[in-house]
Amino acid sequence: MKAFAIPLLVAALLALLPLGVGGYVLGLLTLAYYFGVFAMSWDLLFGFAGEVNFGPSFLIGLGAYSAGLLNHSFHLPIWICVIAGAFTAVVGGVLLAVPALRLSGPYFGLITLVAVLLLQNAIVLFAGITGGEIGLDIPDIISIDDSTNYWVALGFMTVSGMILFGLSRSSVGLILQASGQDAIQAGALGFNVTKHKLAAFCVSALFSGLAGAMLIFYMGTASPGTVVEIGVGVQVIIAAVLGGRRTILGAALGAIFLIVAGELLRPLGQLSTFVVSAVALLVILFFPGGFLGTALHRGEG
Amino acid sequence: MQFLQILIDGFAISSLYGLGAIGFTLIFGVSGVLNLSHGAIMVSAAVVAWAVAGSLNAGPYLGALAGVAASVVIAFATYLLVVRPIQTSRRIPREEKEIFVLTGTLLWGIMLQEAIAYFFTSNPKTVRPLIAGVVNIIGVRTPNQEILTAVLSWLVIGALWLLVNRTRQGKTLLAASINPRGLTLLGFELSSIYLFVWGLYGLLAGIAGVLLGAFLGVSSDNVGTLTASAFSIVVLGGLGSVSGSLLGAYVVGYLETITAYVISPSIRTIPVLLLLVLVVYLRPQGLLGRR
Amino acid sequence: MQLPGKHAAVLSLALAVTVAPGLARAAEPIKIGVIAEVSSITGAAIPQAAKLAADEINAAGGVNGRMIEIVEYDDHNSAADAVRAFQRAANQDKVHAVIASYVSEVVLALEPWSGRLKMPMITPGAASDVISQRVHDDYDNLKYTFHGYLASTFLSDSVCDGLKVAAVDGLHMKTAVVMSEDAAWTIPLDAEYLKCLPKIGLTVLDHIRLSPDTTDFTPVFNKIEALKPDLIVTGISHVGVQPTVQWHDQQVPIPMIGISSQATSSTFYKDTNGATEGVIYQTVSAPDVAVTPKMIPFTNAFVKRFGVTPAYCGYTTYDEVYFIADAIKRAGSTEPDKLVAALETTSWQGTIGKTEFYGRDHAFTHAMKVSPEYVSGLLVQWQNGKQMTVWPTEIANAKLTFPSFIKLPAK
Amino acid sequence: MPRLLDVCGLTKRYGGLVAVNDMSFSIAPGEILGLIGPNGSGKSTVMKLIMGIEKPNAGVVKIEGVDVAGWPSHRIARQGVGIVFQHSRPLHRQTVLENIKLALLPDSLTQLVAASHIDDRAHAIAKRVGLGAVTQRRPGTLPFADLRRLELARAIARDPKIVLVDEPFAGLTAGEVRDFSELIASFRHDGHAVLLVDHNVKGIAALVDRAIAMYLGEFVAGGTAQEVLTNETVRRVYIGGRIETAARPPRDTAASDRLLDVQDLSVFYGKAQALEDVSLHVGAGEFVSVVGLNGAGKTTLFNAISGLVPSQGSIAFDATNLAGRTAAQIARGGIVQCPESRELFGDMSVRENLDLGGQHLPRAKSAAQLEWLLELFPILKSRHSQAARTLSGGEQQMLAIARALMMQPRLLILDEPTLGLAPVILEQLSRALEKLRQTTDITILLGEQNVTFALPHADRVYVLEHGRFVWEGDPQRFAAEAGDAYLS
Repeated sequence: MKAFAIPLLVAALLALLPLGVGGYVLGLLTLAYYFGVFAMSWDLLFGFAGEVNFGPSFLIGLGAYSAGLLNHSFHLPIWICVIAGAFTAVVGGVLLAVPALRLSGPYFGLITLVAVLLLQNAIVLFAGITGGEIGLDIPDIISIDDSTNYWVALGFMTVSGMILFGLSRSSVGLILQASGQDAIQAGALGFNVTKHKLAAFCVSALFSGLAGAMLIFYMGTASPGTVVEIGVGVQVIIAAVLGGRRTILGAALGAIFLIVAGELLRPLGQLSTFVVSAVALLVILFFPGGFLGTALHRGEG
Repeated sequence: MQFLQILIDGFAISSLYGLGAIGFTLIFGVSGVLNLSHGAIMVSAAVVAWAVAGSLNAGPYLGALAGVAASVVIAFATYLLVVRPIQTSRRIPREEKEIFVLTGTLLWGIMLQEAIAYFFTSNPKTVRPLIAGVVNIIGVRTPNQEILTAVLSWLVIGALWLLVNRTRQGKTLLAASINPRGLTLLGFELSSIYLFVWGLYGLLAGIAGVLLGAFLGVSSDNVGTLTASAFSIVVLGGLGSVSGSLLGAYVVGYLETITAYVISPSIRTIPVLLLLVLVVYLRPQGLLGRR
Repeated sequence: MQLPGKHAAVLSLALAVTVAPGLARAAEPIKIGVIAEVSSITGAAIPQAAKLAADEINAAGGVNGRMIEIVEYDDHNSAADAVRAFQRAANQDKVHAVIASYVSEVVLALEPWSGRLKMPMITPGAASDVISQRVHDDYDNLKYTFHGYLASTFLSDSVCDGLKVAAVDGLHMKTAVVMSEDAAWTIPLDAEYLKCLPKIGLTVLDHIRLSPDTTDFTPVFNKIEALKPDLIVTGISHVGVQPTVQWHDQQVPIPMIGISSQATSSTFYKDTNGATEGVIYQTVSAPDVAVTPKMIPFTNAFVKRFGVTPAYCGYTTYDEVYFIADAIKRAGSTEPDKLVAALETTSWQGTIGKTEFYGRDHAFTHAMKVSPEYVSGLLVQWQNGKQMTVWPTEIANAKLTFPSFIKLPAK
Repeated sequence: MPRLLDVCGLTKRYGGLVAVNDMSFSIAPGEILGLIGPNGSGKSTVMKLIMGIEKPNAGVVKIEGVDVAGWPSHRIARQGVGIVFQHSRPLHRQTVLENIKLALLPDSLTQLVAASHIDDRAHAIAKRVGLGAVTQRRPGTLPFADLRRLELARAIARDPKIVLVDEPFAGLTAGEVRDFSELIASFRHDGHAVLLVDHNVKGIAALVDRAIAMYLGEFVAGGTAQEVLTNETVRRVYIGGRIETAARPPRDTAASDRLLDVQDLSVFYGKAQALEDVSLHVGAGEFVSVVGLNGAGKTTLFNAISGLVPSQGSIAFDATNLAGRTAAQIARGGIVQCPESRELFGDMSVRENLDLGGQHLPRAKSAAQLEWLLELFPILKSRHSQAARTLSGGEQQMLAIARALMMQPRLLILDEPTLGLAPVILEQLSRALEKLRQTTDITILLGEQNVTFALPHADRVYVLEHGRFVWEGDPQRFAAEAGDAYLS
């Protein structure tokens, strides 16, 4: 339980921010928190199940767009849309994973990549329904008040983080880790590796979808550029590796770092992205453990 | 008539795809690296060529030369600054080298892309064609540049084939891709072989980039797409198999062209993606891949 | 009143030093937020033009003694960043109005927010019809958004008006093929093309939509050529330089006329190595032509201060700052609803024409009125590396001329 | 009596190669069966087939009468089979106890918290395998032997009826071997069945009730350990029949003309010490054989000399220390290894393989060398345009040797050239080596487990056991002094 105490404390402190800082910083962090959930779900899949998913934005986009369309076309209440979005993401995830898990390494990666491209094409192709590249406007939003949005996002990230982190530390997480590290041995120990990896994929899809849906109800808009394009997925992957793979919580750190750093460096204009990428590159070259990994597991293995 | 058009157009674009993919597959075959900064390197070559040829008025040929040179330099940088440090790092567990190389080259690619956008803006650029004008092939008006592209691509591909199959240096490349340890036992330094292959890769990517820039025009925004298409072509043909990626390139090129002609330009890429999914599921090793 | 840019700058500086403090005590400044992608040539023109206008107004004593302050935000052309910037503008920097982006995706993302945060917003360059249609459908919530640029439908109309004179009457053209990228913004555009082209006497032989990531246009052009049309009417933006370059390289003997966002950029000739020679595009402004008496002075002031010719949304932005100021003056307040009411009655003689907005009963609520007496737009052709105006005839500074490989219909 | 495990007609093909051919055997409760055979004999494949890690092409694997052939391994495991892999990969972030608990967890997606009794069970198992003291340590901090214990603990966690153990004693010290033997023997008492897979007959002889020997994927002999050891074929496979020797008049091997001089060489793989203060020397023109069973450390020794694995101690070649040289430099310097695994370029032709060997020579020289080699190995001449992958095992071995010779080595290291080769082929190979030895003044260092093959050519012999030299001397004296110790 000590493992939970510190992050919860940090979350509590973060919850006080709105008292101190302006709406702008809050808006920034709100976005960062949703990205944090993306990254954590990805880490569960990579760090534990050992599968490199190049298309997290496929799951995110599915969740976001199905939720968005429900709200846009049928004006269903937000919470229904969010749940439906998450559900669609899971279904999509299963359809992708069941065959894809037979593949390994670059092949699994490519398939997940292609899934993103197909989704993107579909959105542009059916612009009539989806709004195409110029995006879909979402009538309802969570709130127009920065603090409320902030607290919702923070709460969501904290809960998701605890669940994902708890899962990774649970018996199931242990089995998953074993399966990811050495499938043959895990099988010989009597574990159905495919079953566990598929389950991990579903959980990852669930939270990616949830976060994707929540994100668009925060921004009041959904467009390929914000939730589908490969670039989004790349951000997620970089965040997770940067924060420290196999730590779940580290992924959230990485995401917050990426977005905040990008913002702080905004005066550099275009170069900001350049600098952020450079920093990330240096980190993975010299501290492969990432932020949390390096902090926690010094001299291990 | 239309058949002939499809034949000609498909050929040019396919050979360009092929040229772009070969370097990518070569690196993977010999040193087991999936270089996700591939697109960025190609675009860099094209943009440098454009800048030198245009702004500095050095003329298309000098520009092209500069572009290729730049690409070779960047290729070496990619290997020495990103790939090798990861491969030799003790802190990174062996089974995770792959994802680290992927992430590393990815970040490197983004850095290149941003650098290009910063110095040359993200506006699309077209390299001045080496030879302008058009010729009429049995009723199909074809730009000389298109023919040149096809011819050059095949010259380069041919040269590469000769290098790999007819020269000592090339044989070692082939051997390294089959069994690096065996090569070490015969007294070859793998490190120098890798340097050589990255140089070769830079050359190929550079030429492909410049031709691409002249034929279709490039922008720093294309980086991702280019890498993805090279990746798909290579997997389609079989990772690490040069002849495979050539076949893959032609399948993709013609499939796109036929779709554009016969069905509709608006769904040009979709059949390719679907085919890719199919192949990866039914024959993961790719069309000509071993394993 | 007009002031050459430099004097304006100097003057405003002087004011800032001497007068401003006094005024500041008298009344706090009017803040206008400007959200745009500053790294692109087109986007950069927006804040630049806004500053230019603000300084001129301030130099002339501001609005009822209140200075105009421009607050800049870079949205990196991303809806997410734009939304964040908009929230900051409204909640933290407390601006009174926002001028936002030339990209439909971004503007559409902001539109609901302008409603939620009751923040008057004008776009100087986005084209999507949906912007003003939404205002019509949900006036009470979205009335804060104004469409300060031609909606796609009106763009098509503008193109047709031009073609009537230049192509049909001038060159006896009878047939056309519509070629647009398959994107949301071209849907209304094409719909209107298909309506208005026949009206002006051009038979549409085919309507081709192409994937925005098309690289090889040979199939498209060959297909079109096989139909032997007199011209190609375009709606292209995201596809970039490729269609233009390959049109030139393959020497497609058919003129290309229509919407080509890239072609409006002053660097387009260089980017395409001159392939754009002969291409004709629709816009609202062009160098060296006086659509209105205010245009050339503004262009000069802009060039003096920033060293480049303003992109089309520079002109609209410049006008918008002015008529926002005017509206505030008339409303005597910066209170959102009053400001909106005042903006709705705007009738401003600007650089690109007279700006008025359609009312809430019109299908395009808060969209700019488009017609010769208001804003009508121009057809501009690239001629030996220069952007020459070829329509409307009364202000045209050049005649249509085409590269050698173009074959015009026999008279 | 009832049988726990019943294997019948088990067959596995990889493409053309038949790895296991029609194997049949069975184990009764409380019985320990040894499955022995040299590397590449297919014994490990048999084990994988039983565990379901590989799918058999034909045959039946019955566990208490249930045919599990072709099942996924997790179902076979639950059917009551446990396996001890040779190389363990425990979870590094978890403690020893957690690693054992993992093996006790139910294969469930819903049970997030381990049941309490699992804890006690894990402790009990830890105690039983002798890890009781270190349950809270992380695997990374454990000595090699304890890692093997952990592996064993995980295998028996589910209380399997049948335990498969791969190379139980590899890399263990004598003392540790004793502990493990006891551990394994203890299964007998709970009525479990054990299959010990090993190439080292001697090692497991004491432990097993019965043994069966495999060679080239086929059953060779079965019965008590003694019977198997005395079986003719087995003897030929391991030691061969009658030992011939033909040592040349002993040379003066003073330090002066010591071509290779190795002093106190030690090699560690992680925690395991594979080589312990080994010293050996080879005089110029000498033919030295290092005999020892698989796992004794021959390959490690040679790889250390070739600079392929890091080592402590000194290696001098031609009186210059090789420290700090890359493997490639050493090879170019004249020490050429022809490894156990051959490392041919499978998709390249015989000719291309040879050319690569000769690439460091001037063209004329390499041409001459090629000429000579094709005489030495006529078979390669007829195959010269064929892809190496398509050659038979014997031909591949000859190609490997020829390719090494193309480099005109001053010291040729041959590691297990007989590996997985049929006796007939051995004859040819043997003749070739003899010719090489008589017609050239090449220096050769040969590593072999097959003594009949190793001795005839040797001038001097070293016997390697558990990473140490236990005997050195003249081949004639070998049979008398070291021969028996070597086998039984």
